[in-house]
Amino acid sequence: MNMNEQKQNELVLEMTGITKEFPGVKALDNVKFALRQGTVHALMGENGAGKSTLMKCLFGIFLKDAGTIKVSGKEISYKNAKEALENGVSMVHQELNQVRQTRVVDNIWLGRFPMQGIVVDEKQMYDRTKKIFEDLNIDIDPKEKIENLSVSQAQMVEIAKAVSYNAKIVVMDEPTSSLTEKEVHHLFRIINSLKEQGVGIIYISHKMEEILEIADEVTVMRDGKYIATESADDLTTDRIIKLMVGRDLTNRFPEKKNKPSEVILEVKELKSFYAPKVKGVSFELRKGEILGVAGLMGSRRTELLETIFGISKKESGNIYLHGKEVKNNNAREAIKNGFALVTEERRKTGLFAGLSVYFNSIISNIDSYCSGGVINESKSKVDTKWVIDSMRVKTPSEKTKIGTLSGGNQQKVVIGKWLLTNPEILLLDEPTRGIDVGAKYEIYQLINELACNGKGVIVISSEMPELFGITDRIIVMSNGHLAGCVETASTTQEEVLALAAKYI
Amino acid sequence: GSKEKDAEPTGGNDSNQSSSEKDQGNKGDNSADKPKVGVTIYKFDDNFMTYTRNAMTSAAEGNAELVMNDSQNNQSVQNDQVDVMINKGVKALVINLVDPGAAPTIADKAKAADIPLIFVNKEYPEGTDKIDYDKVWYVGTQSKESGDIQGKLVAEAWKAHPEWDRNGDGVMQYVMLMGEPGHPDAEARTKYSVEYIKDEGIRVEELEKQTGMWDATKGKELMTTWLGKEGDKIEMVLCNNDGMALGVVEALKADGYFSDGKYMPVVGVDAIPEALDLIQQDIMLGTVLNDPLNQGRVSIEMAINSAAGKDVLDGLDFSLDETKAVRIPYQPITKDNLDLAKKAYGME
Amino acid sequence: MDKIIRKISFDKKKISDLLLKYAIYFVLLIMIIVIIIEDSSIVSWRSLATILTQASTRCMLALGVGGIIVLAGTDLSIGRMVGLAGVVGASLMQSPGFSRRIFPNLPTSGWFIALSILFIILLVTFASFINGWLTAKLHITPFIATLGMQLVLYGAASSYYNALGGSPITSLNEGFKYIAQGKLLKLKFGSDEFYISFLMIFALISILFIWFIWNKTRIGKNMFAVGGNAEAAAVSGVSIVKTTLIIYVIAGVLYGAAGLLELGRTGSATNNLGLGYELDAISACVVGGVSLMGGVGSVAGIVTGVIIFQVINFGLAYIGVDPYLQYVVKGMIILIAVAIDTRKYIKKK
Amino acid sequence: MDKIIRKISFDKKKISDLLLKYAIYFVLLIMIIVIIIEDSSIVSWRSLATILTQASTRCMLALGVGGIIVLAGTDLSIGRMVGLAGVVGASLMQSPGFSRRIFPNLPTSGWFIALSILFIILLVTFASFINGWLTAKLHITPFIATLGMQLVLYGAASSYYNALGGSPITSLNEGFKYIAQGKLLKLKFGSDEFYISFLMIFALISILFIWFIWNKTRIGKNMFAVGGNAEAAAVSGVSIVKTTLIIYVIAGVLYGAAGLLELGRTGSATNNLGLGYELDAISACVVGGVSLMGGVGSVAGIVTGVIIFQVINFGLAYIGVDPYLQYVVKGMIILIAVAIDTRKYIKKK
Ligand SMILES: Nc1ncnc2c1ncn2[C@@H]1O[C@H](COP(=O)(O)OP(=O)(O)OP(=O)(O)O)[C@@H](O)[C@H]1O
Ligand SMILES: Nc1ncnc2c1ncn2[C@@H]1O[C@H](COP(=O)(O)OP(=O)(O)OP(=O)(O)O)[C@@H](O)[C@H]1O
Ligand SMILES: OC[C@H]1O[C@@H](O)[C@H](O)[C@@H](O)[C@H]1O
Ligand SMILES: [Mg+2]
Ligand SMILES: [Mg+2]
Repeated sequence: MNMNEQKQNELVLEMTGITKEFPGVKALDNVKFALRQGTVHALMGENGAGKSTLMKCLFGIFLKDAGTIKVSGKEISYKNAKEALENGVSMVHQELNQVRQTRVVDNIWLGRFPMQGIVVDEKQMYDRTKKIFEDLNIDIDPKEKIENLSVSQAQMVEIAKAVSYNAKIVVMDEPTSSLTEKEVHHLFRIINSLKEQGVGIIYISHKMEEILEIADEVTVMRDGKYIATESADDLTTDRIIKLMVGRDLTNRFPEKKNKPSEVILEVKELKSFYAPKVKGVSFELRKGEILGVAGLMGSRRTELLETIFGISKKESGNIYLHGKEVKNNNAREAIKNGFALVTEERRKTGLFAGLSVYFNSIISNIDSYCSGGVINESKSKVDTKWVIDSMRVKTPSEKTKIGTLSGGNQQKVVIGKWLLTNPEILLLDEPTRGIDVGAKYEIYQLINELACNGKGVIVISSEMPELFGITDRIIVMSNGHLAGCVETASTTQEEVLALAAKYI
Repeated sequence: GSKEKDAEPTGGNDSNQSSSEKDQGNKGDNSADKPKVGVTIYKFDDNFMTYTRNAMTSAAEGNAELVMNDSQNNQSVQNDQVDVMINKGVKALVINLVDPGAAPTIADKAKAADIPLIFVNKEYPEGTDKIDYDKVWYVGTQSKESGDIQGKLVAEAWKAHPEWDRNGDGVMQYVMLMGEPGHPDAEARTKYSVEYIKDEGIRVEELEKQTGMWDATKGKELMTTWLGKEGDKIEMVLCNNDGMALGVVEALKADGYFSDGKYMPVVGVDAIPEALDLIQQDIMLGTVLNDPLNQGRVSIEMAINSAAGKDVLDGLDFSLDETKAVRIPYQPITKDNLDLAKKAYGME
Repeated sequence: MDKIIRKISFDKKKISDLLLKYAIYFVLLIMIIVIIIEDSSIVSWRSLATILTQASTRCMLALGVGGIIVLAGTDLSIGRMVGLAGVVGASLMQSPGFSRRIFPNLPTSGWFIALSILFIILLVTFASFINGWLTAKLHITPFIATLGMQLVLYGAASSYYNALGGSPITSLNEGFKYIAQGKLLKLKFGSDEFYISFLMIFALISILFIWFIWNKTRIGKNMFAVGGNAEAAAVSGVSIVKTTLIIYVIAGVLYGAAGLLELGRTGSATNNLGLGYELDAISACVVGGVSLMGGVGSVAGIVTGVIIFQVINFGLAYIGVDPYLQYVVKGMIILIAVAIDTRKYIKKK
Repeated sequence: MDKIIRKISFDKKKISDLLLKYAIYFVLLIMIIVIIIEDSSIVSWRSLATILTQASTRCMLALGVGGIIVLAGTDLSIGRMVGLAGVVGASLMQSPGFSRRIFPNLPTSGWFIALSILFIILLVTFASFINGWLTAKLHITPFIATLGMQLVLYGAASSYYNALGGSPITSLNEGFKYIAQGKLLKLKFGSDEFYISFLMIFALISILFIWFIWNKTRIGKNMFAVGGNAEAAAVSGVSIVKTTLIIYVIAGVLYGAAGLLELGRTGSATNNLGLGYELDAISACVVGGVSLMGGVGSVAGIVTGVIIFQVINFGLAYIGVDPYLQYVVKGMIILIAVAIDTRKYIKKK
């Protein structure tokens, strides 16, 4: 027994009887949770189960209604994040909480700037950031502004920040939602070294593979209630899913029944106008086909779909739908032409956080409820109900502000709203990010159904199993170029990864 | 000696023009002989001051080049404008102050540049003679006078019309609309009009008193509220100026006054043409002429005189009082002497 | 036993929730009660009619800028739009019998008046359209765009006014004045009287119209989308430019109409007409719960905001509070009202 | 060949990028050139000194509100803070020789003047602190909080002014006036003259002070964080309340000082002093690139904004444009300047 293992029995965190109610929802109902030193404790549950809320109660963002929280045996009740941070609790938040207008260094040291007298010690700030990045093997310029980073880079900065507090408890709420596989492994190395140092880690994720790989223990919640805590060694994916969903879910991916037929979409030599550029990409999409897009972070997958959809300016190249050229100069045109795009950054480009679920459901499809500019509400209400029901959105009502839903449920509404437009070509950019297994299955099923009904679907995903599980073909992007196109049935992960590195 | 030439600048334009043309010929510069005079108006869109500044413009025609400034009711802006004009090299300043108390500060600036300075319409409360500068004068009225005259007008009419005491209690129930607070004219009119009426032995009761900021819209709103509140109790409306009186009349009309024999006496000050129309139509009882033509003309004449190093009153029919001020008299205006006012406003 | 206690506390919570939700109305109520205690004679049908009539044009202006604020914009040029409508309107629509008409040869028929009204509404709408264009197309922040417009309009209207002689333009066409000052209906209650003024009707039409636009039409939804998250709106296929322009045009129509009604109400115009109206209109919106950050607001809220301000103004003038003290009291009331109302938005921790 | 072409177009791009980046300065330059063409006599050391002196107090006010805007707030009470400082300051610091002093028994020593200055700065700072408290603690939107404060301050200062007699408070202490009107240094160039006024020094100190706070201290960084993303700041352990309060306090100190200097410059006070200053100050910030949405702004930008406005005011008055036309021209210049400057922010999509 090494020292680390001895210590593992010590509880660094003990939460019991935690209850928290929001208007219309009991988010937490008598929940318990315990974290041992030097271990990774995964917290799992469907979207809206209350995982983030539980962590926010610990971190002082929410005040719990009832229950006790003990850190290292001492009862605490942090009133704000500052207290939590000062007492050795740090957190990677599910929604990127960064000041986008300022630099990486400013974000990392926010709330604890190193001082030299009354002056902020810029040099120390820079040097220490460099050091942290070096230790964690992160290649980002500390002086870059956050708004100029890609989502995954921003995510890595968040992780580095949480780690740099030298906390005894680190909460990671879906830290890998925007990371590529390579980065995920990178993160795991970081987590392992934290474990070595005796840090307790709470890890929230919907990705089963990750959980089984990194977690020591798993606690499952459902509908705001505690369900079970089990050792990860004894767990299987199916068992976790069963605990989460409350029933068996044998297959992760639905059976594929779609039959790709003739070509409906042709993209020829597409180049985007502004950097980061897509540099001349050509491919075809067939009717009833599900086409995957693979690539490393920054390989312009997003840029490719955004250019096709018209929200990113095109420099040259053509798009043909049913052999007829379409211009897609802006989203409106694209929608009219039968395109739909579920964007990558939900908060920034997908949601109207301050508005209702109803509003968010119908806005992209508004034309079809209007005659002479006036909305037919009976129709739009029916459709909203469809979104809530078919996507299984957990919401108190259709009038609820979407911003108060859990992250996964927000995403479901966003996908639902695009399905309402009944698109011919559905473009999906990381559509299952932050979505629980049950819901993922439902989304895959929807994608399948659409394909069966003769639509074309293009999916960007950084999760290889997902790409392999649902697509017919995969195109691989590498540094703005199309590196290749493979048949899903006959390719391997290795081949895809090799293609992804082709133009680097 | 040059009295003749400058005696009547408006009428004597011809001689002036020719003399300046001669000088132009000498110097070979177009505007060299016409002195630049810097003018600031406390607020360009003030009703009465618009007449005054128009009078200034016509008085300056051919004799001086005016540089007009709108001080936007902001003393600090006015200070800046004075600096600009001094930088620009004006030969005299005609200043309608925003804050009458700022006179010495402006005078300091003028003094440092050795430029003569004429204040107009708003008077330094301590008296212009108390300002430490020899080349500073004031053109305006004697504020108290307007109050007295308005009071007199009201008292006489009230005595002639016993039926105006609608409730027959022998007391005149009045409402008062004040001008801008702190303005010497506003303070004096509010105070002395009522005092005069009382001195005439009339018992009064003040039902309401608020400031309408010289402004018609505000006047109307206040009067509407008061009519709702006091109803028939109001027997007389005193306004510090005609602008507000116009608003009051609108409110009264909307309440059914001035038709079917329903009447309410309203008085103002200034005698602007719109008020004269109302007097003509037997709607307003009367007003007090606040002579813009002379205030504008005299201030410019004085500026030109002093810029030329002449006696400041050279060619003018006015004299300075002991505070270095030229007092343009107020005149009572009723239906009987409308022409007098019309002339002062250049309407004839 | 336990259950009963829980029940009671639940009800208590419900009541306090209710109190919070309608806080602004309770504040209004309390304000009215205090004013009545001070001077009970204010309670009359006539007061009510006066308040509603006086609130009418303000309500139209607030409804106009309300949409712009929902778009996360603002409008500093409102007052000057009113001023422009006033000055131009007055110069075109003087009474035929008036001897000193500015344009003595202008027709005075009903047709011409109608045409003038149309022309002025178009003029103001055009100015507001330009505001929208400056923001949506040239990407000038609304604050600066409308500040620039404020200056330009004031300068233009003033130059015009000055060219016409620079003195108040009075003696308006009686028919025109009647539109703004007339009453549709009078109801006598003894010595008291309630009336329905045309102004109230205009305000009511505007309220219904805007309510319909905001809640029942595509442009309304698009407005909330653009204000709530412009980027997401663009991705959802909403044209930001078109939406912005339409909302500014609607505002322009309301400004133009309100400006003309203000003119008719005042019965005369100077270039000063409308000064500071933007602050009143924006404040009413904000007190009524329209968020300056965009995306949030309701017609009912705006109307309440306008009425609150009008009750404060009328009430304080009525009970005869010293004018300067009125400012203090008014400021305090606004702060207290909004502080209480804000409770309901504060995130539960 | 291909490479060369790319090289050239790259350089071209660089130049146009540069032009874009410093657009606002080019606009300023062009403006100055046009003014000079109109009337070249404006080119003098004296003009420069006058412009800088006149810009001084405005610069201090803009720097004060600048921080508040970076916090995504606003301040409508600035003008009335200046007014408060003016009225109270004037009443306390009248010249000993003046016969009609309001408080004839008040001391007139240098110490008392110093004490009065301190007291007034504290008074104004307290008012600004309350603004901060209303926003940060009671969560009232800054627009309404400072609107309420505007009314309260105006009412209070006016009531005080009225109680003192309601007429301009004049004959200020000479020493005090000297602080605001004095010159440290005069440099003669023939008939021309440049001078360094005390006002310039005060402005310079304020600029350096605020630059230091914004760029070098913790509170400055926290300010940008709170303004940029309040939630992110909160979860990083930044106290929003504390940050907000400090920024409002700093603004208060600047307002108080600027108010006193305005008083000294005017040499007299009425309750009207300061009217509308908030619009000038906020506009200067916005033209200088401070975003009303918060999180973005620079001291250099604010100073440029202030100077642009001052050059416009000075230049237009100097070349003697008709006052009403001045509004039109000013409005146009602002629109054009900002339209050009905005090019650089337009997202490249
Ligand atoms: N601020 C809030 N106001 C109201 N309801 C809230 C708020 N925050 C969370 N909720 C509700 O609490 C419940 C739990 O949400 P939470 O974010 O904890 O879920 P989660 O388990 O983290 O889900 P996900 O996997 O989708 O992130 C949800 O029903 C959500 O709508
Ligand atoms: N330097 C930059 N400036 C502005 N926007 C950028 C920049 N870099 C990336 N982006 C934006 O970030 C998004 C993602 O970029 P990109 O298409 O290069 O990555 P990706 O391959 O889709 O990677 P991922 O799937 O991780 O997002 C796009 O919307 C792109 O326009
Ligand atoms: O200072 C401005 C004021 O001057 C007064 O003399 C005049 O009566 C008022 O109407 C107003 O113009
Ligand atoms: Mg969550
Ligand atoms: Mg009587």
